[in-house]
Amino acid sequence: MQRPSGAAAANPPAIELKGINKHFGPVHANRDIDLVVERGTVHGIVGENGAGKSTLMSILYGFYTADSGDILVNGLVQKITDSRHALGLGIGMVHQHFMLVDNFTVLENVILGAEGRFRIAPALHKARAALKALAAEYKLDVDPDAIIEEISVGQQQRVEILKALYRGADILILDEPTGVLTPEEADDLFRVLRTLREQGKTVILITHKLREIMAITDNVSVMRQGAMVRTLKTADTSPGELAELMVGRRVLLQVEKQPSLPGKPMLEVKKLTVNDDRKVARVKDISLTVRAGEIVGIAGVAGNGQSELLECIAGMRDPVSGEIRLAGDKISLRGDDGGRKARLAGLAHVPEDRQRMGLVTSFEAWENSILGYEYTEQFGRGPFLDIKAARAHAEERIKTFDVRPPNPRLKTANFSGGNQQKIVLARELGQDPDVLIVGQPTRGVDIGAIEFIHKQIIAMRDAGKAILLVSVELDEIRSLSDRILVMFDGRIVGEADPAKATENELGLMMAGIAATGGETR
Amino acid sequence: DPGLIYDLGGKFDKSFNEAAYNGAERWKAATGGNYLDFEITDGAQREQALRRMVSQGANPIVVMSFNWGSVLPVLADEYPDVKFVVIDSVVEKPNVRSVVFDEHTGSFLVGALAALKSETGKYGFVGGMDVPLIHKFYCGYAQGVKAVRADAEVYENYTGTTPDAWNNPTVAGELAKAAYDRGAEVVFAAAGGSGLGVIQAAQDNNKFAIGVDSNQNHIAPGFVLTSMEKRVDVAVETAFTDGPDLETGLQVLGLAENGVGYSVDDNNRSLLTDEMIAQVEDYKAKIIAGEITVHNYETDSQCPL
Amino acid sequence: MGGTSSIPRWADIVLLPLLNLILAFLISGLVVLMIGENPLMAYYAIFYGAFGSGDGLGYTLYYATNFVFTGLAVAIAAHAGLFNIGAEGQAYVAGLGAILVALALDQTSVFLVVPLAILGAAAFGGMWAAIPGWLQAKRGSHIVITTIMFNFIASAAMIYVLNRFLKPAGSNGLESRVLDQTAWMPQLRLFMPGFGFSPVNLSIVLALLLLVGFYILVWHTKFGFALRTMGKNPLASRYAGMSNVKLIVITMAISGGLAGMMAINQVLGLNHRLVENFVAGAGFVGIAVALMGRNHPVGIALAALLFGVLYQGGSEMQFVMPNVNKEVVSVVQALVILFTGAMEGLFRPSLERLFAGWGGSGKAEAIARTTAGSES
Amino acid sequence: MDWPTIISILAATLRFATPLLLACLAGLYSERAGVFDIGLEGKMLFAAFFAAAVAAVTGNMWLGLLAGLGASLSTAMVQGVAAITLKGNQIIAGVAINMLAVGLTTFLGQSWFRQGGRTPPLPQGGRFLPIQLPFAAEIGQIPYIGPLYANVLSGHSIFVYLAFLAVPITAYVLYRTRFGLRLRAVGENPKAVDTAGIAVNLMRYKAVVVTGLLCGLAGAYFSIAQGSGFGNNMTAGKGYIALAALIFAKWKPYPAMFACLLFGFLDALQIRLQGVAMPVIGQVPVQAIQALPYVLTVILLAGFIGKAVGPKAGGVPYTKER
Ligand SMILES: Nc1ncnc2c1ncn2[C@@H]1O[C@H](COP(=O)(O)OP(=O)(O)OP(=O)(O)O)[C@@H](O)[C@H]1O
Ligand SMILES: Nc1ncnc2c1ncn2[C@@H]1O[C@H](COP(=O)(O)OP(=O)(O)OP(=O)(O)O)[C@@H](O)[C@H]1O
Ligand SMILES: [Mg+2]
Ligand SMILES: [Mg+2]
Repeated sequence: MQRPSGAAAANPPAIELKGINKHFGPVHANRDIDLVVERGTVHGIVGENGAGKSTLMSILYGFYTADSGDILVNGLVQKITDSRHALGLGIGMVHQHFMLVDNFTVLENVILGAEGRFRIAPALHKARAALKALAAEYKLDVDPDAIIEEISVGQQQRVEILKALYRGADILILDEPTGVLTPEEADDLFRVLRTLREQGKTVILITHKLREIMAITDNVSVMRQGAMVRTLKTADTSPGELAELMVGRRVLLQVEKQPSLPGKPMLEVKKLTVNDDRKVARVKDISLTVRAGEIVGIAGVAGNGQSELLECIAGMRDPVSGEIRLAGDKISLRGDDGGRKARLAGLAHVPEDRQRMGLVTSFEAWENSILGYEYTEQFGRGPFLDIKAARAHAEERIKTFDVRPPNPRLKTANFSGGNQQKIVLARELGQDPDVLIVGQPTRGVDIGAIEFIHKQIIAMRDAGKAILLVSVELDEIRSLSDRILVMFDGRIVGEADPAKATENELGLMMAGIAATGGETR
Repeated sequence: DPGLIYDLGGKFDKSFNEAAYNGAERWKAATGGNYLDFEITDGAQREQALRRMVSQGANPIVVMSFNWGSVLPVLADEYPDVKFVVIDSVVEKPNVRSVVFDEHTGSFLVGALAALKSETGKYGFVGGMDVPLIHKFYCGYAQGVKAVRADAEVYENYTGTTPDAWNNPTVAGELAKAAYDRGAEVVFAAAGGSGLGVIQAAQDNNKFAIGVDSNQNHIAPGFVLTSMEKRVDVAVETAFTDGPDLETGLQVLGLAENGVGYSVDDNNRSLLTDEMIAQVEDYKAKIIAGEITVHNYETDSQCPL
Repeated sequence: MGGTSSIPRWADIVLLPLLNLILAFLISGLVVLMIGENPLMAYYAIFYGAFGSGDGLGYTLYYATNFVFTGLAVAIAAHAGLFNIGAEGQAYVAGLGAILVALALDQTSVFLVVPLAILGAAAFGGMWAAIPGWLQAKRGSHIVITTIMFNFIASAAMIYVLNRFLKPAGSNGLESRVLDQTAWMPQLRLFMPGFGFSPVNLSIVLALLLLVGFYILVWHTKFGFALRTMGKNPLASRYAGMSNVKLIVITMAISGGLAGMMAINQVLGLNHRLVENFVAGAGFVGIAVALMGRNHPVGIALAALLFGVLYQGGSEMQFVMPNVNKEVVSVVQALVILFTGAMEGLFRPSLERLFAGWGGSGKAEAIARTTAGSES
Repeated sequence: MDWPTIISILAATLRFATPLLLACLAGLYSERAGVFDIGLEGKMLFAAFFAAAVAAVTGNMWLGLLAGLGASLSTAMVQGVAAITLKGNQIIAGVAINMLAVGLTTFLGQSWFRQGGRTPPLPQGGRFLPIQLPFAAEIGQIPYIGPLYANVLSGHSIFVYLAFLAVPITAYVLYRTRFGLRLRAVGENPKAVDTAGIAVNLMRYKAVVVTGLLCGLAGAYFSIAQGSGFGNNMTAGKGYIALAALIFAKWKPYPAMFACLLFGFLDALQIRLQGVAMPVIGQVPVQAIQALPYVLTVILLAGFIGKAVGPKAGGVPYTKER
């Protein structure tokens, strides 16, 4: 855990990577990457989806091993063969997708891999004490006996950080940590990171949000298509420049749109109450209206019932009570074929989690481009499937939405996150629905794709569609919505005008008036 | 040379098929002759195997079990100059000898012996599967028991419903144990390979089992009261000895012909008193003489008790 | 299985199974050696027995017919992500459906009996599979377990029915009465004497039709699309509004119906009556067939043929080599399943290296992948 | 039903439950580690055969047991290689193992002993005999409770006591030790375990070893304790019932014990009910009674436990490269 004293005198960089290469089968994920991270700094890394950020960090953390290249930690060359080794060198990592065991307690997760002897009781004891201390030091408190799957994402992330600190990490890697956090939670996190920096620890931060880069990093490195484009002092650069370096062209960081001209109510939700799978009420007696030609954004901390609300309106979840009206008339979406009923009623749904719901990743692109609409006559008469028609349709969709690569026969898993999202959008917008409900349209998607997707959504609105948007990205909500509803603990706790409302006004609402910080869910 | 086709369950089922095998081997030992044999593994092979035998010039050909009802008649017509012997079923063709056994009378005798040996008035029966032939055993056994003790109770059990039933000593053993726990001291096993479990149970619980088909007294001397012998071996041996010009038609092997009977040897002699044997011999004589008629389940699929 | 491999499709579908098959046979060869017999002789006996004569070929095809039916049954369920271990029991119960129709109508005409018997078998088999399907869909009870239980229940129920209702009084076999000629499935030897006395019958035509039908159903209908969607990602099919409950129940019904066709080949084609345990393991062989056939009709046809060969050739081998007893065949089968089904990873890496060496295939994906990396 | 009958049913319940419990716990280890195992049946059968074969030849039960454990263990290893290293389909591996076991045991038995695959009955000392607990005879005299001790608790072979001892041990190992913690973690989220610096596949192999050993005990019980000698396919589907019990118990130790006791009881009951006239219905066809355990299993699975969600990573081989 302690770094070699000799090296300490010379004060070498905490991390130095030289000519790192990594292939995944045909994919060249990292191309001779050089990177220097000074001790006691927060170092940002940005890049498009699939640029190779996570891979590079996973190599540094010993999760993957590089095909070639050297890793120097505190000035000494290290062959990092596995994560245990990395931990030994004081490197800790918080992964893009949390590495927690859902049905374990916080404590059990913290000691996993550092249990000591045969019995785990002593380790649990030690960890409990340690967590107390850490909580005091960094204001990172979580209930050590809580089951992971029962605490909020923000808390889960704290557990990840605690895991690293408990193992005495003094180089901390965070891969897209803020993707799922509220502003408060994000601020909390940054506060912790600053404390760490003051203590001379080193932090590497991966994010798609340039605002965060500017806010907290000392240096920032830009990656594109597996290669390291450049490393700059944050002070000497601007979001615009970074964006351009990432994508290779100018990008508009702010969508411009005309004020909306709302028409008649298209989607009306009345006194809707919805349970989750555990039969716990997650949506409590909600009513809302979306008019033709307007985008209504629902802001809120993940896990406050937005998912259940969306799924219910999309017919994937039966409501306990309440009703849903489309274009004025009441519709029932009950039964496990509610999704089809909804589509028949002219309602399209871009799900929150494309990989888990919106796509069959092992299908070819064309198959996914008809998913949910395969029963329509346009894809074959009667019971038969007209594959030609379907592929032609896919061709066209892929063109209009500029999906890369434009190959309907390619396995969907082989498209990057952003392009997978485009396939879903292309499909749902393509059927020219009256109502569109969209969940997390740009989660984990890079700015290049974000720009495009936002344009499409605005275009739908201008075409007079009613759009209900759910996102945990406040920026997104604010830049897209014509009206903002804030959801907390299954209820609409407030409405705001995106033009006027400030970030922390919204933030407070999202945290629930009575709530403290981002803890409540 | 003669040929022999074993039925499902295989050559070494410790009972029916194995008895046939022993008969053939005895003939082989006696005459030094050679014979063809084959174990079928599923119904589809019957016709195939039989034709194979014919084409290899086997004659006469002995086939086992009641499952030949549909195949044999056809082939018998096709090969008029080959002689066939079917055991445990009746096929009326000029070139077929059908051998059936009076399992019911043999079972009657062991039933009587059981009742004479044990006074508890409770007796066990473990069959392999709930099929007509096994009912024939049960029905005769029960009649024998009741002939001695009219008020006696006979526990009728079956090992299973899949082919495993003929090869599941574990369950058969537990069934026997259950009978013993319920007060029975003797359990008659008509369950092929499963029967071994019954004999084992008798040994473990220091009670008695009755073997079946071939003489099983030796398996656990002192615990096998007797065995209801069904001399399939004799039938096969005589068929082989009679050779290609054996006379055909129905052959019913009963007590008189020693086709069935109860076995007494020095493995179990000590378990039986002279009175018991005398008593059973008396029944035997009466049955042969027709003074006692033992009902045959097969005639009407009924068992009047 | 498999995962994203970078070897050409033909190698994946033909070469890999072939290599594994060869390995399986090599090891079985060792087993034969163990009892001091010559493996090559055994292989020859199997091959000659299976193809050497009209009868042999007929038997091979007759067995293959059974396995096509049960193989398709397992495969259709597999496409829906359901593992149907119950084909055995489903075929058994289907036999009841077939025989009831046949017994009732065997005085009429073959053109009436056979079609209705097929429907009867499909109905009974389908029902026997649909129940576990429903339990899975509605109550979430593990279909693997339920279908196994239903196999046991089926055999108990069938014994009961045979004993109490179908067995003619006074007969001593556990079987129904023999059907009248008119209810027999016409055997091929009537048209092609070449098949000698072998029991291969028109059921094989039914099998071929169903193979084609299977292909169309799975890849060219909307139902098939839904089926595959649920199989790959049940959440996606729910999102798409395809009723998973309906899908599961219907798929299982179809699966059971397919298994049921095996009863036609047995009851109307071979025994001409209902015999205790006439399925004799064909249902389980179906699992192997489906696995080896990669759940694709062509593969299933080939795999079914392979097992047909093993069965027929195996029994011939017993004539030629009396010491090689019947179990050898089932050992070979098990090894074939093990190596082709569960150990396909054995040669994959080396093959991948091989093909990567040739450059060849992987490229297309490579380009795709890297371009996919960057949007703009 | 009178008291003695109940006593003997209870005793039979323990005898039937024992192999189920051992197999069920065996399954618990590998499935908690994320390796599905339909092959319990096959491993038991191999163990049963080799245990009996060696015991029959050497007349030494301990050698028999050793052979049984070895056979089951090596089978488990084959399965492990297929499922873990080669990342093959775990269910297929299991199915194949089961078929192989049925064929190979009979085949070897036949070529070694020429008794149609059976082994000869075991000679003296080749078989584990029932153990009488202290004062069984004396306490047995006490009315009612006495027989419970003397005839139900006492008088079983060592395997029975081992099986029930294995339950608290398993619970302890699973929830109180490092091994258990990692085992459960590896079955839920192997990636998390990997990033914590623990070798996932090694963990899974360890689990599979335990599974092999427990299946070995279960198999040996059939042929050299409960029975005396091997009979073809003598496990007769018990491996599948054990699997049902495992799912029924939601992959947890104590519930597993109760599930196995339940299934054991159903078997014992089945055997006692044959030929007995039912109170209301009167004589029930024997097949109905024989099918009872399976029917009830279905009903229980459907009625009570509802959706049983196993370890999340179950059935999925672990790969870093997606
Ligand atoms: N385990 C893997 N197997 C195969 N390909 C992989 C694997 N991990 C990453 N890749 C590919 O390598 C490239 C880099 O992936 P990586 O996750 O490092 O990108 P990223 O910058 O983290 O993207 P994102 O911003 O979406 O997280 C991508 O093309 C990705 O598809
Ligand atoms: N501390 C413990 N000591 C012994 N046994 C335990 C302990 N905790 C749980 N068990 C066993 O597990 C069963 C359920 O406990 P628990 O839910 O904690 O297990 P689990 O590992 O959390 O299961 P899962 O991870 O699937 O939720 C109990 O009935 C008991 O058999
Ligand atoms: Mg990443
Ligand atoms: Mg991302």
